[in-house]
Amino acid sequence: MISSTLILCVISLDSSGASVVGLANTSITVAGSKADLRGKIPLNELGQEISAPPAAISISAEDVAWDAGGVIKVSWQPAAGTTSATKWIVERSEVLAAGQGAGQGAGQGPWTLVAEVPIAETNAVVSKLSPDASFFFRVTAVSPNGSSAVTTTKSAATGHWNFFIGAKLPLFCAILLVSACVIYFILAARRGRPMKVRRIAALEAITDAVGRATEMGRSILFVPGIQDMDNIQTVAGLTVLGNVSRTAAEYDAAIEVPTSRSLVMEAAREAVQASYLAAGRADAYNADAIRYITDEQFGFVAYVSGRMVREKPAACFYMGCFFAESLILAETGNSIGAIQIAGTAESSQLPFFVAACDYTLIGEEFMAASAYLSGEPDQIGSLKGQDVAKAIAAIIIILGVVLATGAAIAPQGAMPAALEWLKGVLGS
Amino acid sequence: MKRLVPMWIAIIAGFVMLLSTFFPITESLGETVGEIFNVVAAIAFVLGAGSLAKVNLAKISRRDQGWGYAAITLICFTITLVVGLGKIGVPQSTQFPLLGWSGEKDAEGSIFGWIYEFALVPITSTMFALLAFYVASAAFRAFRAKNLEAILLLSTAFIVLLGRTFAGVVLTGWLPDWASGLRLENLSVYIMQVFNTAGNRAIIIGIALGVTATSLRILLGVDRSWMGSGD
Amino acid sequence: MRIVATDCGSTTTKAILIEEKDGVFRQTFRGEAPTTVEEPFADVTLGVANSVTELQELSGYRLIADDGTIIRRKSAADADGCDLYISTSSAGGGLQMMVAGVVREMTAESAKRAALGAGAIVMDTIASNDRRKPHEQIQRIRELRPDMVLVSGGTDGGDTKKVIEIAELIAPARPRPRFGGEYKLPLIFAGNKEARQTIERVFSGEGFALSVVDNLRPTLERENLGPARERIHDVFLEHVMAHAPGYDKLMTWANAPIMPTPGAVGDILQTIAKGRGINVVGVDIGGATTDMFSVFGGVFNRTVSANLGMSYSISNVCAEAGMDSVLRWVHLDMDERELRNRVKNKMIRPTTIPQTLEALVFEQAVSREALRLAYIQHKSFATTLKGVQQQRTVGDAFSQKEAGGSLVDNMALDLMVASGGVLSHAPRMEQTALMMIDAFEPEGFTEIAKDSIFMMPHLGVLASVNPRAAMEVFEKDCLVVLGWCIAPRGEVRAGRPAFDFTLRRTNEVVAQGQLIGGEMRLVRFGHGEVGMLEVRPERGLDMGAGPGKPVTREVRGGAVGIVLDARGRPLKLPTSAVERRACVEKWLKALEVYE
Amino acid sequence: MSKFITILEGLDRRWIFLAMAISVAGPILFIGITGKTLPETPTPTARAVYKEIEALSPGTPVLISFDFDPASGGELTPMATSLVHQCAARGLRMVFIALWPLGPQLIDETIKRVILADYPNLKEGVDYVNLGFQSGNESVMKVMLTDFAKAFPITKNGVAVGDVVALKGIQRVDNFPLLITISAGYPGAKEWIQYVISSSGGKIKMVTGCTGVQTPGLYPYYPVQLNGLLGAIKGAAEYESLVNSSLAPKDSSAAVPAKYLEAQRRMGPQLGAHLLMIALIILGNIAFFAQRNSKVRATS
Amino acid sequence: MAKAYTPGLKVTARTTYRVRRLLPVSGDVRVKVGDGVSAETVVAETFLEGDVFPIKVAGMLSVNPSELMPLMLKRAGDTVQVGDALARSKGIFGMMKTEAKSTAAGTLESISESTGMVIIRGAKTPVQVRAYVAGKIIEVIANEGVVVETDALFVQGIFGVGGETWGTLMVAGKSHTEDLLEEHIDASMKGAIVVGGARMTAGGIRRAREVGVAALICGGIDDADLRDVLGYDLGVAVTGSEKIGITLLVTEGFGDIAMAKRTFQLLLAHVGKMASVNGATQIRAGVMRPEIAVPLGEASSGEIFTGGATAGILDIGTPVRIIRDPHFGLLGSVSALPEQPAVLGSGSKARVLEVALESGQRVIVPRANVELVGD
Repeated sequence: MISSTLILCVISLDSSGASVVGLANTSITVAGSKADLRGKIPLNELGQEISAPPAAISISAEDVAWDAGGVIKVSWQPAAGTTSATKWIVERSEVLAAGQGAGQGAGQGPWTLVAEVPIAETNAVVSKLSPDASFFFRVTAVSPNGSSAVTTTKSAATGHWNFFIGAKLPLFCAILLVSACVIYFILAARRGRPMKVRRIAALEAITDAVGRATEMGRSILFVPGIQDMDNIQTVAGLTVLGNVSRTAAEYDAAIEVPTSRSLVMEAAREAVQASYLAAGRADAYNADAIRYITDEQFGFVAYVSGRMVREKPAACFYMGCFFAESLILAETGNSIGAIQIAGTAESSQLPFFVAACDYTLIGEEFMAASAYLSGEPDQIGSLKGQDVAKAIAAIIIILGVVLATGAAIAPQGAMPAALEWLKGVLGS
Repeated sequence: MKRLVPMWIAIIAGFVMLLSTFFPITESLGETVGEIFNVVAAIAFVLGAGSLAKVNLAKISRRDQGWGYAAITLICFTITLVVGLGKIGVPQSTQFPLLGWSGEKDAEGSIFGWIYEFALVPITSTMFALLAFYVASAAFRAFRAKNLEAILLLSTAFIVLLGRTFAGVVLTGWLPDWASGLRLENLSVYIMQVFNTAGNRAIIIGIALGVTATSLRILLGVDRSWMGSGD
Repeated sequence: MRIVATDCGSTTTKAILIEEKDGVFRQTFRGEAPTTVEEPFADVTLGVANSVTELQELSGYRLIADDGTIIRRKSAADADGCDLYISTSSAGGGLQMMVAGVVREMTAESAKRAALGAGAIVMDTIASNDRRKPHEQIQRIRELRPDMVLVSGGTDGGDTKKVIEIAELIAPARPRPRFGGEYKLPLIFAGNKEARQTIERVFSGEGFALSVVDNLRPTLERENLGPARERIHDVFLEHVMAHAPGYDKLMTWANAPIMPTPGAVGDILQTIAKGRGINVVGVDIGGATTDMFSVFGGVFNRTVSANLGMSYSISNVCAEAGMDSVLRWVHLDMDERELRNRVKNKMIRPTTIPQTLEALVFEQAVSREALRLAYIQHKSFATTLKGVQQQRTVGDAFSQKEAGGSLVDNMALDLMVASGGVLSHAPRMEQTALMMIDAFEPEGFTEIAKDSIFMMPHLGVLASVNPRAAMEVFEKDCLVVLGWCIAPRGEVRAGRPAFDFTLRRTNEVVAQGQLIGGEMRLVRFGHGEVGMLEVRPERGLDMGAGPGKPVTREVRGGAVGIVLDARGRPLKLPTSAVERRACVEKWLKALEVYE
Repeated sequence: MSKFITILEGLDRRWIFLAMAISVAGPILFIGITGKTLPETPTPTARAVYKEIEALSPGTPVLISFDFDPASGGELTPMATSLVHQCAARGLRMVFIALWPLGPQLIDETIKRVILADYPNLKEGVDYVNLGFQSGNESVMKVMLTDFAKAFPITKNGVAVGDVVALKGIQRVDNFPLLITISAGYPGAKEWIQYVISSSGGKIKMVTGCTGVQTPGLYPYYPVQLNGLLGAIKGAAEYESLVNSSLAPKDSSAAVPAKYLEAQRRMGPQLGAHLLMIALIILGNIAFFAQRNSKVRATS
Repeated sequence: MAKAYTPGLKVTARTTYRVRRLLPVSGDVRVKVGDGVSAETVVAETFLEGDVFPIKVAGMLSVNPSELMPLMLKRAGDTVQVGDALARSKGIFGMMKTEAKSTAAGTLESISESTGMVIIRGAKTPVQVRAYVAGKIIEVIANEGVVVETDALFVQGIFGVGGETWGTLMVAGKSHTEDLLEEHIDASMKGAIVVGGARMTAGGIRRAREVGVAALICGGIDDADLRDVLGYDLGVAVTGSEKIGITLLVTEGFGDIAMAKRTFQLLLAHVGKMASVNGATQIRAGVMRPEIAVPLGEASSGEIFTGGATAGILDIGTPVRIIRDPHFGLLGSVSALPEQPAVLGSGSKARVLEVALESGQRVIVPRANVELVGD
């Protein structure tokens, strides 16, 4: 059962980060120009070369709110005439007990470099400090001619940790919203609300493919991608494998699962064995048919396509995360006359699968496969919830597009303000 | 029991990871879970190697057709494993001259490095290069102007194919500057940036939501099929 | 040319006489007598002779010799006798078969198709994925008492293991044939040719008469039913018939092999479909079963809905469809409990006939449901082949159609042929037409006809000997054209226009008008009349040329005429009982169904 | 004609393979012998990469991640060469990392090819450093966000990063103003964007060179999350020509060495392959329509 | 045609009833010609071939079927028990051997080298055939069974469910028009054949099953009650194998309908005698109707009856039952047989006849809608 432990990480990694971040960034950013660099420094009237740049006029340090703690933002005001300076050096010191230290100031100890920032910037976020500890900061301007005098904060600053990371609020809300939609419909389905799912030909064709293999006396090849269990696509692929192997068990057809990760092999064995058990053919289960080949991408491909040419499986399934090997596998399968069903969320590989396979589960269809195949109301409900979330995303996109277009047409007026507001709400 | 325990491990670890993104107090827990995964994955490698050995040994034992290849596989596997772990031929590390066995496994002169450079690199490059051939045969078979969608795809393919080579420059380079947008190379960039981007974003949004819903199903214990179908 | 044809049914033997007059074949007389297969007669030829004797009496020709045989004439000049005698048979419950294949949806289905197409009743289909455990399959094989077994499985060069496995289940199960005793069970193997030797060994034991024919599915992409069907016919004659009383004699009489009745019906429909280049659906609704035939795109399919019928199985129709579904076609007020008991009484006394109008209305309502259910079964069986590799191109990216879709397409359907008691003996032709329309929901332009006296079986055999004669008689005497159904595909909106129509006879407008959604109208267009009908559907409604596109087609008149049906497809009836009853009554009035 | 079509319909794919081999080998031989390459007009995405690197002042640290392996080396090595070439010429502090196990060797090869050969004055550990491979995919990126040293505690040669001059002032990944990734799949450019760029709040810019297959998937991020993009060998060639031309004044007399022309040289075979594909598609369609017409004739 | 051939049901006070009692497969006959038998006497018995259990041994060992033979530990003809090792694999270099264990007990019948399947034949199962009616053996069909003959009161019903049974004949209720209600059944009727009057009500059936009545005989039954008893809606009238613990038999049909007076009185006359009842009904080719036979002793009636469907000739004065609405269930006699077909209310044309009902009313009905009553 080692296998099962791992899957969890996968999920959370993706659910918390990857996907939703992708969503927020790709869909909502309609336009955006980088804020022009600040710090237009007036030239020295005489144009004289200065030996060393002047020190910053003032410096302050404050805790950054809504974060994990240990982060302090240091800002300073540059003096005029720092054209020759190239960067700022920011240093920190712990707060020492009275009487200690090198005597540079009350309670200030040895200074540690914490950041170097371009001269154009006037602040630095210092992180990885011990939370709830206090520090002094100082800043020095550096030019090829030398360094300026230091400017030190008057009082120590403390980076407190907060309960919640504020910057991630929009993301958090988005997750909550999507989750709420999904959960609502799961519950609705449990209460018996009828849910209609569109037929997915690729999944209906599973029996066709397995039947073909049975009639032709050949095996079924199932490739669950080349990624490990921490990839949600692999998990989705294994849910399909569960179903395919159950059909294979019913038809009494041989199934082969080469994997490129040991963990996937273990998980696949669990899934296939459970299916054979459920189909009442536990005796026909052969663990050696699910085997680890190699982690090396093209080594794996070489094995699988070689195996295909020799054994000529009548049905090939590619369900998971694929890269360059997608076309090699699918074309080889096509040449040996197999029914091929592919599913991946790797959009770059979809065209290859579509061109060479009989059926392709495109992106979200692949993700929905497990729910579709189970036919359980709970799971179908979650699909409906997902659709509603999609509708909300679409509405926001349309809103953004309308506002951005409006703002472009009428730069003065409510539109740009509204657009800014929307951007603000959605974060970035 | 057999299903309940893993399911709860999944649910707890999943929520820890989710929360660690937003709540600093759980951050280190999240990292721990991530590390556990790496450890488990590393241990699982032993299982993989075991499977590889068992399958191939069985083949040799039975003298199955092509058992010679199984023998070659096992021999190569063993050699690579030994020279890699044993760091055979690795020169002493200059950094830590006093510590034996401290050189890099693939440092110059090592057998492992030699295998890498003269076996692995050419073989994998060859496999990758095969793509060109497969693309060609797939294009010959699948690109049929069967309906309107196919015709659109076909013409786009032509533009991009030409636009990404010098042929594009040759064919449409004569276009005056005011019509430079119609030059194949610019057209192909335009297609990639506008049409491709729009389509891809749509797919990405769908996938993202699908991933969220799938994750949620697993986190809520609604979908247990990753442990095998049936109850 | 004078042809005598008989069909030995399970209760009656029907004889017809076909004569060539002035170069044209016509059916002239018909006779009927009880079938005499069972005790006390136990000789089928007696019934045949009796029915032919009736022909003899009616026609005035001497057809039966004193020894009870049919007289053949030496030349066309002879006054007595006939030139050709042919027969079909479904006596003794017809040909009952068990079929087996590897995958239920593939070779097992092909085997079923072959058996059904040859006119058999398929008692059970054994497949490796029929969700039964091997010992349950064995149990089932032991219970059945088939006349014949057809085993298929594996493509040529494909699976041998599973097909042999199935053979190895059948062999020790030793199914006993219906006609016990010394009879060897005929077994046809039409599977992987590489498995032949082993199969021969498996069935080398006593009790089996194995014959081997070409694979039904040489590859999954191709179905080759011909050899298996022919062998079924041969075995039917050699083994099954040879054991039925009197058939040995009958076989020597006939000029063409005796065919199972449904097989002959299938043959004639295929001949018609091929000859006229059309798609045909034929139905024969009986007391116990409903046979459905279709030819779409040249592919013939037959299904037998074993428990959908109008007497023995009437209770089953009501149970399967649900009383509500039956009663939705009834415009009169009826008591449900009373009806349920009546249905059961009909089941236990199957020969009774409706005496009152109310009883007739109810029976015809049941028949609509029986036909509808049988058609659904037929549609799901008459499919394209499954397990076929799809050659995709980029154009298919968004329309990945599944294999195994139904061949039956109501829009492409050109001709519906009705036969069987409740359809052929309905007091009014309008009733037959409406039953067919309600049950089949034809789309676009569809011709409706009925088999006047159920002579399709006779013509089926005749087609194998003299196709021209069969065709001519079929067109002139067998088929009674009822008329045409004109109905758009798509949802209509009640009270809004659905389509306009204009019927012209050589430029003279016979009728024109507009149909409102939910309306039905009958345009009388008599037998022998030919006209051009133009229909212009509203947006969203399809008459065959695409949504909203007008269609003009030639129509032939018939006993009923042209039925214009603007109820939309799929057909939806109002949900409220009162509204629905009013609606149904309106339609019945419009078509003069129960005048 | 009809014979030609029958041949087309039943064309063995091995003939196609042969044609492909010829159309690729021809230009390779031609360019190999003559040394002539096709001219390139850089597209905006390639120009953006060049511009982003050029905008950095000398001594600025840049993080260069080699997320590929020798299999995709054919497509990506020329990019890696040019990118390092420009960075070295610009005098940037190069911090090399790899998230693919076979990346470090590729880094070493590139260092050898470019820095050791043409910029011998750059010192290892000061001007550039190879931190090697770290396993863990996205989790490495996440760790980098908070603590760079935790993600890469030692260099490939086993030196603790705290002692490496080149890493002075680097605490978190956002201390690098520019991130350069060379990506062949997972983990790669997409993950960098999702985990690092979007979490950095716009502090880090990123440019990437990726395989042709990935390119369409990355366009959606350009130009907001992704500041420059080199797509496949075409992108590499464009960028290469930009780098070469900008560095030309230094050694205008000498011919550009072949290693800096790899991408442009490969555009020849690419042209051959693309033209063949177009021809194949056209031929395939001729066969398709011929067959369809004959079918129509047969049925009518 | 003044006469017509019409089906009917046999209801006769005395007939010589012959019944064939046959084994499904050949076996031993336990009685000889002339033996007197009771309903329970076993007249023939045999053993059915044991069940077949296929076991995929090659699959269990993951070897090719062709390689199975040398690995087999048991041979054809060996007796095996559940859990016995059938075969053992060679393993990898002699290690990691696996065994295939039998999941069935019996005799190993065959080993297939094509499929790797081993067939185990289970023990034979005994089958016995009883006499069903008390009477005398008049014929022995070697290895197959016997013919039992008895003189009996014989009544054919129209429809029944449940199989063969026998018991003492008893009557519940007072007249043929009285519905069989719950209160009509008492504990003394356990194991008896109970005759009711008109419709058997749901309550009556329930009580009869509780008490353990062997069979219920009434005029009619409601469709809904039948469905409750069976647990499903009967689709096709092929019955006899239901396992409902009671045999139900109706003489007239479905709905509220009284038993024919004559039938009721005939049965009433023999209360207390042993009766045999078979509910099996089959309305298709080879018609079977449910039946009640009450053996009456030796005296012969002369007429011999062997079961099956009966039919007779319609003539003026023939007693008939109208079997279709609107006059369903009414009895009468044929009063006229018009030659020409008449147009019915439904609009169809059919041959008809005129029936003089018991009430004196005369009605015209299609000939198909009557059946003969009486002998």
